[in-house]
Amino acid sequence: MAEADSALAQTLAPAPQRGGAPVLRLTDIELGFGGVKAINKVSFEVRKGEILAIIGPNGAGKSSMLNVINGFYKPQLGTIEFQGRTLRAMDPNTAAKNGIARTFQNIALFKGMSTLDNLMTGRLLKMKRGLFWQALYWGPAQKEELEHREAVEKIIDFLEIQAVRRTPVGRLPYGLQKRVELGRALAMEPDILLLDEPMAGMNVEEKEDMCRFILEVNQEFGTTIVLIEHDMGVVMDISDRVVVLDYGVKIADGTPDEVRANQRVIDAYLGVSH
Amino acid sequence: MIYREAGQFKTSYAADQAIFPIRLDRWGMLVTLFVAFFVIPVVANEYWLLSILVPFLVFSLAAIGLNILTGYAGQLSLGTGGFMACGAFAAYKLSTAFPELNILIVFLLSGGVAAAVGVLFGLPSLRIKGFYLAVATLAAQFFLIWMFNKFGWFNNYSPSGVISAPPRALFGDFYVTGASASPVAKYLFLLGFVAVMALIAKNLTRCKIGRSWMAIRDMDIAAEIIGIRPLMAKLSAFAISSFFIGIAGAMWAFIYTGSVEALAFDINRSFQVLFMIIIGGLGSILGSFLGAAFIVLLPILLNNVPGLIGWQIPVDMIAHLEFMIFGALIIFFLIVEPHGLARLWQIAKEKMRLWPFPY
Amino acid sequence: APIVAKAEQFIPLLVYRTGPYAPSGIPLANGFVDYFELINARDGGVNGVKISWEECETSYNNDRGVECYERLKKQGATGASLVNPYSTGITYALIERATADKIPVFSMGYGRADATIGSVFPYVFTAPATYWAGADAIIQYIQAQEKGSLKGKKIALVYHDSAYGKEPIATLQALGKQEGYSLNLFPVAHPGLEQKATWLQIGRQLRPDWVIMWGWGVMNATAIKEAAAVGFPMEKFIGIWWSGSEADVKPAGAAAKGYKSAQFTGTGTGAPIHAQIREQLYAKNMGIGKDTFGEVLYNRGLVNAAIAVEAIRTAQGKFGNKPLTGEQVQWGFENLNMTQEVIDKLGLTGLMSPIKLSCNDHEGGGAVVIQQWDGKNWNYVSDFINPRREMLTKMYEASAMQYAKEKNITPRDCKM
Amino acid sequence: MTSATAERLDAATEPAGALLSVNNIEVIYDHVILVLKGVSLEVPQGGIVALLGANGAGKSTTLKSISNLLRAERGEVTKGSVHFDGTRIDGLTPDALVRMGVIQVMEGRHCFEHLTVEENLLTGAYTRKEGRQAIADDLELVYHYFPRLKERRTSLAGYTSGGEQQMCAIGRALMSRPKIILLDEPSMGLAPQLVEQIFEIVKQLNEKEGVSFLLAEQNTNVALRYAHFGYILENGRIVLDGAADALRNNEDVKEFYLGLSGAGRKSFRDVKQYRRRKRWLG
Amino acid sequence: MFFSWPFFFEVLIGGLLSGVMYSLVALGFVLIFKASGVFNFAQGAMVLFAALTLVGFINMGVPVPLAIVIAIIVMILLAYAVERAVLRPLVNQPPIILFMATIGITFFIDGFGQTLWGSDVYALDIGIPNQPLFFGDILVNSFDLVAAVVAGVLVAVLAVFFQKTRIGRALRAVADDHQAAMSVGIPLRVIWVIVWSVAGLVALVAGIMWGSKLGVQFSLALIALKALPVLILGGFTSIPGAIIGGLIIGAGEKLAEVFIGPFLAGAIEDWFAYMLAMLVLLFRPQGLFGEKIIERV
Ligand SMILES: Nc1ncnc2c1ncn2[C@@H]1O[C@H](COP(=O)(O)OP(=O)(O)OP(=O)(O)O)[C@@H](O)[C@H]1O
Ligand SMILES: Nc1ncnc2c1ncn2[C@@H]1O[C@H](COP(=O)(O)OP(=O)(O)OP(=O)(O)O)[C@@H](O)[C@H]1O
Ligand SMILES: CC(C)C[C@H](N)C(=O)O
Ligand SMILES: [Mg+2]
Ligand SMILES: [Mg+2]
Repeated sequence: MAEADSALAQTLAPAPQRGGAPVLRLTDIELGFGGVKAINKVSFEVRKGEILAIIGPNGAGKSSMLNVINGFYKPQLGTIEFQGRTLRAMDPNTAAKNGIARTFQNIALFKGMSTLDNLMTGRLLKMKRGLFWQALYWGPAQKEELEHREAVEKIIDFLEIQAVRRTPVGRLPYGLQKRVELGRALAMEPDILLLDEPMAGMNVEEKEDMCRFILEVNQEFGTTIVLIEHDMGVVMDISDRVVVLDYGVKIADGTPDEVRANQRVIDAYLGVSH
Repeated sequence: MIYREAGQFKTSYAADQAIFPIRLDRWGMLVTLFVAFFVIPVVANEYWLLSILVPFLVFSLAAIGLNILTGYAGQLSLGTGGFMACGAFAAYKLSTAFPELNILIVFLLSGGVAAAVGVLFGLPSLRIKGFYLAVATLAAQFFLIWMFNKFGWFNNYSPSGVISAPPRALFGDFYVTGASASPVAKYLFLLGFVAVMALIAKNLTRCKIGRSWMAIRDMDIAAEIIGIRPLMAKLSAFAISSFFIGIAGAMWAFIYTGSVEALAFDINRSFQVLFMIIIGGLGSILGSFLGAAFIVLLPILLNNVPGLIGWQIPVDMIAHLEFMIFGALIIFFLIVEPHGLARLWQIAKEKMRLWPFPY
Repeated sequence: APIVAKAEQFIPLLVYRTGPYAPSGIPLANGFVDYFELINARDGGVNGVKISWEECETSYNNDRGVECYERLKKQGATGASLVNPYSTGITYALIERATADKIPVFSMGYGRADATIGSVFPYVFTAPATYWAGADAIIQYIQAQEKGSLKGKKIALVYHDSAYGKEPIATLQALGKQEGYSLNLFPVAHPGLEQKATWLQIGRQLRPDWVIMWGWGVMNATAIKEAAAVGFPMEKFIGIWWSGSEADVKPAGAAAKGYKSAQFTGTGTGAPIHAQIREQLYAKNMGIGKDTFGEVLYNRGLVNAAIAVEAIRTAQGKFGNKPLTGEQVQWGFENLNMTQEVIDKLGLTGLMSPIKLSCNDHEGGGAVVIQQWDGKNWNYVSDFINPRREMLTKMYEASAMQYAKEKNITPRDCKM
Repeated sequence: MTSATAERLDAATEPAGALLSVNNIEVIYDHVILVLKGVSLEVPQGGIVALLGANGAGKSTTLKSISNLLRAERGEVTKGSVHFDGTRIDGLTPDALVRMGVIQVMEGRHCFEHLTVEENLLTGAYTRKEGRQAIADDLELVYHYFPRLKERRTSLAGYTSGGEQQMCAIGRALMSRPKIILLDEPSMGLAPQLVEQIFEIVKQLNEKEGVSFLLAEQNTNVALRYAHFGYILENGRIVLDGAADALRNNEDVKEFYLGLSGAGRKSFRDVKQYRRRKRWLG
Repeated sequence: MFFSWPFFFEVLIGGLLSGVMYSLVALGFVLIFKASGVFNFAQGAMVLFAALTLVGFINMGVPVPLAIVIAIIVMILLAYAVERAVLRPLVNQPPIILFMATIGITFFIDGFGQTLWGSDVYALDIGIPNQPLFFGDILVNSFDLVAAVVAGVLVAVLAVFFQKTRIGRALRAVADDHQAAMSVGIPLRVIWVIVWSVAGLVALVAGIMWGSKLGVQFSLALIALKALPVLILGGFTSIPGAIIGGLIIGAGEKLAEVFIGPFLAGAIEDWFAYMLAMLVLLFRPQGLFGEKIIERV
């Protein structure tokens, strides 16, 4: 891939300084499945407001790392520091409540529901009306629905998925599904957004769009973003910091430029320098 | 273009969220309701009221209940009969123990009892999924029927284990159960009740709780990760579903047959309701009605039509044919449209919208 | 074939020719149809009024039965003249409806025993014997076999765990107190495909002196097989009349030899009416019961039809020779008196014992006999036993009054 | 513009004897959703042809209508025909096609979750009759291409990472020794180095073994580097086709598919305007 | 009632042996589930249909071995018809849809079988002895022993069938993902015919055993309900699981009926079997020997 001009972009974003205080710190995480060590003593931190990319070869343990962060996998060893508390493992529900949202590598949308409903599920945690009001609908429940509908419509506009509002997501092409999934995560108004290969299977044009969305979310709402991506162009352009995993081990951690120059990373992952 | 939505603009989200956003649908519903409430009681004879419409309504209610659990929340259940029995026996105990209690309240309470039992048997759903869960719900089915059949307390120690509905009025002289209830009274009461319940079901399914059910159904892991508690979602589905089904059971015993033994709610009843939602459409309230109509009407049609057009077919042949046609139709529907009659209706509407263009 | 036309007496037939109980339902239904055809063919109807009928398949399902009833009750010139539900469950479901519709429910040897009390159940008829009477007759038979005393004997009851199977329990318990035997209950869940545990308990643990069975459908044959498998002697194993047909013993094969059952209708093809059916129907390619001709349940179908027809005939005596309403037929039932002469005249000699019904007694005092399977045929092994009706009537009355109270029914005055 | 009048950039490279030709097919899903509106394309013997296009353009649908996996998704080819090696193949079963040498690697991996990686690969050889040794050799070959699979050979495919599954799916297809492989988004989810590797494998197979390829790819850049010929699909119609080089130099392709502005590659950070999609109107 | 060890063992052995009879039916379910991911609700109906066909021909005077051959052919034809009319059009549909389709098949077969052969009961006697045998003090039934041997043989044969790697693997691949199986050239149609034919054979064996025991009639279809707890306990995908599940369920329900039943007024074995199975599921959601349920994101 052409590398000529991305340096120009980098100068615009003073990456290392951007991250604020750490909001999430993972220490010595170890996770194994039977014989396989998916993650081996990995430590790193996520800083407030930054875009952190996790890269590494296939099977390096990137997705597993996200799963650890939002509590779907419980690491055997290590600790997670989050919101001033040190945890052995996260609980998916707490994670969601405390503003960690994510998308998945193999799209995990609710296939039988429309785009709109998928996004509305993202707001479930914020809806408060009890069963009784929901059964009645007209009145408080409707009011609440409409409030959230409005919020969701903003996201729909933002992601430009108005046209498929009512389509069952199962019928959407892959790329749009990814976008809807991002929308669902955004609907949760998260503080930390975990994105697992959000741009896989997209062409350049669509990747550009996706990048815009990610950057905008990051800049306008200050959302911290942790991102897994195999497109080095994207990673190098938009992330502030990069963590590199290889076979469950962290082999590098730094600014895109540092990482790009790291010989271990080149050997293990990039193949050629980017 | 017969059926169109072009030109109907919605200016508020509220209008857009309405049950029937399209005008023609709204009118259709109103006309249906009008006919159901005002025309049918006048024109229908006793056979139609008692043997077709009443069971149809009772089954619709049960089907809505099961559809909440299976169609919306994705928990395949074969315990419907058992939960219906809960409702029926609870209603019997309540109405005989407290003769003064209004029958409406009796029905609601018996739904509550069924809901509690449903939650109990829903607990394993947290760990058990798919077909395994379906078979596990059979445990509920067999256990409950056994229990009601076995312990005299449930049937006030009637020697045969049969309960029969005491005469009760909704108000004044308006008897809805027992021998003195007129067919029209039974029908109207049931119709009103089912209409309200269907509306409630519709409301629930388009609100927060409905979405959490569907999320669990479509992808439980993802649902958990966006903050839906699987336990709560599943148990609430079990509870509300059983509530509906329990009331349907009470109605079955009190309004439809008038007397039942526990065996009336055996596993075949569970299957019957399951077929309704399959044929009608999983995850659709309208489908529950269509499915119930289909399953109630088909055998009656098959039994009556040959006679009406002068064919003499032996009853056993009809029964065998009924089995075969029924089986073939299930398969046919699944092939044509796995999502049931409700979806077929939707596609028909879509085609009408595009008409005269094929696509 | 059923023809429904004006000026005919219409009788709905609730049958089950399919489903789990079809092997019993088929001969029963055939018996009915052949008898009606014979009446129409031989006598030109009942005093000139032809009988018409229509079958409706219930599959022994209560709700299907109700639907059938509702569908057929208004058919024919005068509506249904009576209904034979052929299931205790359906009988229960129809009692209130039929009473309101004024259509007699004729539950011959099944249904609610206490419905014998005509003052409370004016439209229900239980002739010639109820389950309670059946239970009493069986106990009497056992008592005779045990040389008069049942003191200290162990009797087991294996029963279909439904309204039907539970009917005799109270009677057997009451008799147990009186006669001094102990009663052990063994319910079998529908459909009764698996009874190993039950029979291990009976045959290897309890080892009772006698086993009584209230079984139905596949349960009967299975019970016989399992009883043989634990070596229980067939001679000490007695079923109620619904556990004693060919369909119950044939599948069990040789194991069934020696098995007994109660019976209130005759066996075989030796009655005059059998010859008439052969000549007047089968020879002319009419009738439908050839395959089941002379089977226990076929004969029972004949008898049931005959009693119904006689009730109509009796009613015609009062209301005239025309199609009658259910209400009129009810009168016919209450005044039915089938003496031996009547029975002989109808060609039913040996197929039933005389009965006489009245306003308050809807059972009519029929007798019960015990039969035994010899591997090929059923043979009587007892005299006709008369159930102890004085005692039973007290039980009927107590239970009927309870029902009347629950349902706010003021019993009719039958003294007038 | 219809496909008949689609822009043709370089007719000269069009090969004479097409191995696979798709003629004017129309595809409808669910009886109502019209997705392909007359698509025609050709893959020459020994060619690598790329099928490019945005999300939802109908690339996967095209491939599935060739391999006849469409029916499994309630889709139907309602018009047109597909020929392979001179015989008409629309209407043949997928397994007949595999035996003829047409195999598809589906988008989204579709590994057999409950089978181990190795068992997955072996199912690929289901249609082959040459005996164990030949199959064992090919298995080694696949492991040679994808060493990571060898490491994970005994674990259930359902538990492997996304990239591992992708390798597994491609390896599985190779096991059937096909004449033409329909590759749907092979690079999706793969590490950059592996993407190159996979395309190298494609090239090797093509050059050494004469296997032809029809690739649906989003990674236009790589695809056009390895392909000989390309088609661009928009909204169910072919809007542009030509030799790979020609396409690479086409201004529109450059802008929309390669992310190159007039001045060369621009950073993803700089794309401020995202409502600027120009479409070939169909 | 009293407790004695010999009696306990009698019940235990009796239970184990009737469990094997359930396994015969459960095996048919496992086969189809394992090989195509379809929960075949029609297995019970197939048992009935196979048995009816067999007695039908025997009653027409066809010698027993020939009748068995004819019945086998009929079951293969049935498999063919099912593939053509049901499975082929429903390829790649979610499991629940296929499950429902098999419910349709059940009804069709029930009706069709009765139309062909009537609803009456037929005795089926192919000469399996049914006598009480005594081992010391303990009673065992000879019929049950024969059934156990038959089931054992069947399991061995099927295990070999699935071990024959190529086909076995292909079958499991189909169970995982129809579309992907098609894409690698597994001839789905052939596979389905094979699987349903084999399931038909298993149904025939079960039909012969159960038919000899109960007579051949409609109720035979209902034994499927006795096989379901066996199925979930053993795991839907395990052939040995079907046998072991059968043993556990058989023994469990009989012991419960005999030793717990009297305290609960009896007839508890049906629900007890299901409760037992459910209990096991709480600890192993895929049954004792079933394939792990894969959950990944
Ligand atoms: N099973 C289906 N049912 C209904 N519509 C479908 C189905 N599959 C695909 N479609 C529709 O067909 C169109 C083309 O889809 P297709 O998957 O072929 O696109 P694609 O070019 O491969 O896109 P992507 O790059 O996202 O994979 C899309 O609009 C999609 O919504
Ligand atoms: N639930 C699990 N059970 C067993 N093994 C697992 C499980 N989850 C992950 N693994 C293994 O752990 C390793 C890391 O997997 P992971 O999905 O995290 O990789 P990844 O870095 O996301 O790779 P890719 O880029 O291909 O998506 C893989 O080898 C995978 O097979
Ligand atoms: C023929 C039937 C009336 C007998 C049956 N078992 C019942 O009493 O219900
Ligand atoms: Mg990953
Ligand atoms: Mg695609």
